[in-house]
Order: sequence, then structure tokens, then C-alpha cells
Amino acid sequence: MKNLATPASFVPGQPDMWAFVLFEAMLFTGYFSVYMVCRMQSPELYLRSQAQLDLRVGVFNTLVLLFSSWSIARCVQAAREGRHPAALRGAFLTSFLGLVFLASKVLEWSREIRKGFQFTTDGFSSFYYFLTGIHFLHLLIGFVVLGVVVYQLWSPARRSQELVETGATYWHTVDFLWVMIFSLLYVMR
Amino acid sequence: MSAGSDKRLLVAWLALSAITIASGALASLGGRDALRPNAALTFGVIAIALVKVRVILREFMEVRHAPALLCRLTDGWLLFTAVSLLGTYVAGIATS
Amino acid sequence: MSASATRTAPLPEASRSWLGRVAWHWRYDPKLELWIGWWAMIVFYQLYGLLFFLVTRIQPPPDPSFDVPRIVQWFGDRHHGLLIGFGIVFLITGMLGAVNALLAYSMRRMSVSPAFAYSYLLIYSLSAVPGMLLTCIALVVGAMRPDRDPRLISWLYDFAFMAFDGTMGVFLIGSLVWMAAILLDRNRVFPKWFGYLNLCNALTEVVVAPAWIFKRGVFAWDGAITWWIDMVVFVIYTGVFITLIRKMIVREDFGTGPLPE
Amino acid sequence: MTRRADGELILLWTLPVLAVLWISAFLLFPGFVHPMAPTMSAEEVAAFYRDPENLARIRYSMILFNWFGVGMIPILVLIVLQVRRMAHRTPILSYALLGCASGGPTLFLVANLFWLLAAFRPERDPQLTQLFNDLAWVTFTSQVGFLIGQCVFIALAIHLDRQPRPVFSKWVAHFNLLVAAALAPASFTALAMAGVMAWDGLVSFWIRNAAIALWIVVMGIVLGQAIYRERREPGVAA
Repeated sequence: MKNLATPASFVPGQPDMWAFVLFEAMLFTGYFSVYMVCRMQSPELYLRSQAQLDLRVGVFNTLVLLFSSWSIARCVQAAREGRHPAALRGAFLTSFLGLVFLASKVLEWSREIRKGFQFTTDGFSSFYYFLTGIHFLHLLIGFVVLGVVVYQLWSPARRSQELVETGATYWHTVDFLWVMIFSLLYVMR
Repeated sequence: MSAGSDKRLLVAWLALSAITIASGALASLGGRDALRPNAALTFGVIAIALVKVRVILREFMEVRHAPALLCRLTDGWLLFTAVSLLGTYVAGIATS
Repeated sequence: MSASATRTAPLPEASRSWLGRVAWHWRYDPKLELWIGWWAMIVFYQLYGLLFFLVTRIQPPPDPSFDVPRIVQWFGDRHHGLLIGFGIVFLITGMLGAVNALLAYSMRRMSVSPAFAYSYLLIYSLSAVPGMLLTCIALVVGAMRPDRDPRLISWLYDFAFMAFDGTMGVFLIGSLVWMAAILLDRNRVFPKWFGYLNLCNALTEVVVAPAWIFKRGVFAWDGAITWWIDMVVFVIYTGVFITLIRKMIVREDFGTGPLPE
Repeated sequence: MTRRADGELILLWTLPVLAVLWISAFLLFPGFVHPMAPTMSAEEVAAFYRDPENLARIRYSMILFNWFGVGMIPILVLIVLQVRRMAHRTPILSYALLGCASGGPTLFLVANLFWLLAAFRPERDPQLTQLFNDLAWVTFTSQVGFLIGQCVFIALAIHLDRQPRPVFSKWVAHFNLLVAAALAPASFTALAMAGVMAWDGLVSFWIRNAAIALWIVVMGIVLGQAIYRERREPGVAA
């Protein structure tokens, strides 16, 4: 149905944002590969250190971000169909879920630090704080991006569908990078 | 039309969440006390993660409708990431 | 004003010889100031790579966990390279003025407030002092007296490399200023993707920060993440903006109209 | 094209005051009149700073130099403003000059800081005093890059100022290039511990500093002429 309504092929948002997404994705592949190389040099130490992490928190974080991704995708759909109040609700729900992720990450960090699990503790902890930290920074930038989306949806005078879609693309990137980080830090053995 | 695309997004989201919970459960079944490298689990987890990323790219980010170039670039990235991560892991196991 | 008055007659043809072409551009090219800045940029970055990687051999950076005798030996191996190479760096520092001026000018062409151009100009004029010159001064002082107390030579070694890698703030904020200007610009001076690439570059400046914390491993100042990956991003970024600035200059059409205020 | 020029004369006439500061600081610093040799041992350098008569002169002269270094910035900005008046199509050359105008005095201040640090606790380990002394002299002598850039950009700006009544005459451009050439060898000063290239030598100390002095005097005069001429022209709010 949808395939009939939209042109055969189109890029959502500015194609320029996709250049950013692919560049950042490559950069993270670089970080992940370095992590893997270091990890394979002393697998026992990494496993012992990894036991400090709470898998349930990781699963919760992932579910929250997947939820937020779904809600911003619905926001894009709604905006495309001219249902702007619904789109605005989607953008607000996404920001709220982003805040939930932010709060749970800060709580998790402070709990780990109190346990004596710090940036300089060992190889695994350095990568844990580095990867979650740099992802956190992307999340913070994501709030600015969501701000732009809300600003666009707010007034009938603006409502640039292109900017809404560009912002959504950025937010999904924050989500899928987390999916990789989750599997590499919390789950793999 | 709206209902159709909404339903598709909903299915994608539910599937992603279900896989996440399943892989979390799998990892805890693998035993948190048995802190041994587990190649099967690691392969499974990275493969699942890449599949999840692909679903996000294709469904949420609408690469499904994008020109072939973007599809190929994103798939190329996924393949490159899979090869470099799993390759490093295998090489690490082989040398240790 | 005067420029348009002298330009009523058609321009004479440029001669075919290389020297003749240079002379023609010197006399008649309305974009001469822009091209001087662009060539200063090309020459400066080429020399920079040559001097830092081949003449002084301080890049790729040495290991921060060297012990004191090894550091003294490191200085000994490069004695003349450091003194001559950094002599040339000191000689050509001024070219940075033209480079930064051209980058700031690109922002003046945009539809944003001049505040962006002036911030960028100030930040990057400031950046040369800690990010490059203090490093060179410390290494020159370390190299000039091989008989100095080895502990002091080791202090100069740390000072040099921490000044080089550890002054992240200037490049971080500089890239963000440029990014904001490009994304807000309505004159389409640069494509938007270059604005986003500025964000990538800014993020690598955050990634450098752990160099202050780790003495070995991938996060140290010679690490795979803090140095190698960041350097790849920086080289791509620099290559891209040199090309885009060239395109901007080629597109620029001053014609024979009046001079800007 | 009117330009607000109020107060420029006051800034211009700070130059003679700066010159007095600068000459007195130069004569007061015991390490300049007979420039300290790079070959002095750590003990000799420490003894130089510990000599009570020297110590007071070092501190007072360096405090004066500190004021002089920053005091030059308004004068350099006046030159930038004259370059802005030239018949250029872009502000690039004035921006480049502005960048150099901030870099040069900053590096001069860094050198000044190292001298003052060496003099702050002369009882320190002689090796440390020598280190501060080396850092000060190398920074002071070899950091000519921004000054050379300044001269070259002024020369370029004058050559490209193609109008019937240029702001500065052509000879000022040639003079600036000459000064740039005289400053250039000093960047290699660390290569030589003795001889004309060493930081107390003919080229790196006397020619370099004489060139800077001459540049300040000559540029001060032509800048003054340009500013007074501009004020006589109609349309400038005086």
C-alpha cells in the first residue's frame, strides 16, 4: 500500500545526514574492532571484569531505546500524513524515553563507580566507560536534534518534513549504535 | 495507508524487543558464573545484533524505500562490521 | 571603485608560460587574495606533514611509557631533525594567519552573523600556540642540550606531547562553530554533509581527552583510538575542506563590480 | 564610506610611551646588553639569577616587558584598520594580520613568563633555572613566525591596494619584506650554541632585534601619517 503512495525510491531527510550516519558507523566499527583485538589478548580478565555489569540494566536500556526509535518512526509517518499533533506527541515521547535512558545510564555509572569499577580499573572498564560515554555524547546531541524536530512541528509556519526526517535518522543512529554496544559489552563471552 | 505502515512499524518494534529479551535470557542461561569464553554465544549475539541493526535501518530508517546505493552502502557496512568483529574473535581464539 | 574603472577595457590574454600566467593572475585576477590563502593552505599542510612525519619524526608519536634513558635516546636519535625541522615550522607559522583568514572568510560569505567568522578566527589563531608552537619549543629545548639532567628532558617530552594532543578544546569548539554556521547558512557556501563532518571531527577531539589519563594502551597519546583513528578522521576532514574551499573560490563571482565595504 | 575613527589618535600616541617602556626595559635587563651566551653552564646561569643586583633588574625589566608586549596590540590593530581601508575585494588580508597580531604578543608573553619564573626562586636547582632560561631564550628568539607573517601580509596588502591614492606607499611594502628577511634566520637559532646564529649572536640577537625596533619606528611613523591623512579627508567623523 505504502509502496504505491510514495515514489519508487527516496531517501528520508537530507541525504547529507546519511553521509554522517555512514561515517560515524565506520568510526564505531573502528572502535569496536580495537576493543575486540584488546579483548582477545586477555579474554579471562575481560570476562572477570564483565561480570561486574548488570545484564538486566543493559536489556532495559536497549528496550527503552528501541521504544524511542519506534516512537520517532511513528512521528515521521504522522508528520508525512499531515497529522502534526500526533507527530508532536511522538517526538515528545521519544524525548521522554531518551531522558529515561539518560537517567538509567547515570545511575548505572554511579553504582559501578561506588563499587570501585572505574575508567582506569582495567582494560574492560576503560572500554566500557569509553563506549558508553561516547554513545552518551551522541545521545546528548540527540536531544538538540529532537529540539529541532519539535521546533519544526510546533508551528504550522515551519513544518519542514525534510528536517523532521533528518532528525529521526540521527536518533535511529543513536539507537542502532547502542544495539551494537549492548551486545559487545554486556552479552558476548 | 496509515494503518498499514503503522502496523509494520509495530511488528518491527515488537520483534526487536522480543529478540533483545531473548538474547538477554540466553546470556544469563549461559551462566554468569561460568566465566569462560563462549564462541557459540558470542557468534549468536553479534549476529543477532547485526540483524537488529538491519531491521532498524530498513524499517525505522526506511532504507527499504531508498535508492539501491544506500541499501548497498548500509549492507556493506554491516558485512564489514561482521567480518572485522567475528574475524578478530576467531583469530583471537585460534592464537590463544 | 578604482578596480572597476581600470577594467573597462577587455583584459589582456594570459601568456602561455607558467611565469606569464602567474604574472597575469598577479595583475588581473580578482580572486587573487582568495587564491593566496588557498595556496598558503596547501603549502602549509604539505610542509606540516613532511616536517612532522619525515624530518622531525615526532609523528606517529612515540610511546608515553618510555623510561627516562629511552627518552634521552629518542631525543638523541632526532637531534638535527628536531632543530632543523622545527626551525622551518617557526619560519612558516605566519602562513596559518592566511589559512585561518580564508576559513573565517568562508563564514562571512554565509547568511549567518559575523560572530561565527570572528569566533573561528580567534579560536584558531589561539590554537596554534598550545597545539603546535609550545610542542615545538619544548622539543627544541630538549634537543639543544643533550647533557641536560635526564629527568628534565623527560619532563620536556611529556610537556611537548601533552601540549600537542591534549589541547582539545580549541579544535572542538572551532569545529562546532563551523558546523553551526554551515547548517544555518542559506547561501549554500558548503554542502550540509560537510557541516555534519565537522561534528565527526569535533567528536574525535572528545575522544582525545583520555590521553591525559592513560600512559599505555589504546587510550594513551599514541593509542589506536586516541591517535590512529583520530588521525584518519583529521586527514579526511582536512582533505575535504581544502577541496570544498577550492570549489567555493572557483564559484565566487566578483566580476568587475564594486568592491565590498 | 564613513568610518568611526574617534580615539585612534590616542591609541597611536601610546606608541612613544611604549617605546620608552621598551628601551628602559631593554637597558635594565642585565641579560640583554651583553646577551647571555647559550654556552653558560647551569651553575653560571643560576649564579646570574642569584646575583642580588641582577635579580632586581631582571624582575623589574621583565615586568615592564610584560606591559610592552600587550601594549603593542592596539597599535597592530590600527594597522589592521588601515589595511581594511585598502582597495581589496575580501577582508582576508586584514583577518590574516589580525591572527598574527594576536599570536606574536602571546608568544612574547610566554617567553617573558619563563624569565620571571626563573627569577622567582633563584635558589632552585641550577638545572631547573637553566631550563627556564633556555625556554625563555628559545621562545623569545625563535618565535619570529607571526612577525614574518605580519610583514609579508602587510607587503601583500600594499601591493594589492591598487587605487590612485594608496593607503601606504610602495616602499613600505619593500621595507616590510626586508624586515621579514632579516627576522627569518632567527627561527633556526637553536642549531648553534655559539657564533652569529646562536641566540646571543649577531644575526639572531642584534640584527633580529634591530629589525624589530626599526619596524616599530617606521611603521609607527607611516601609520601616523596615514591616520592623519585619513582624518583630513572629507567624510570621516573626527
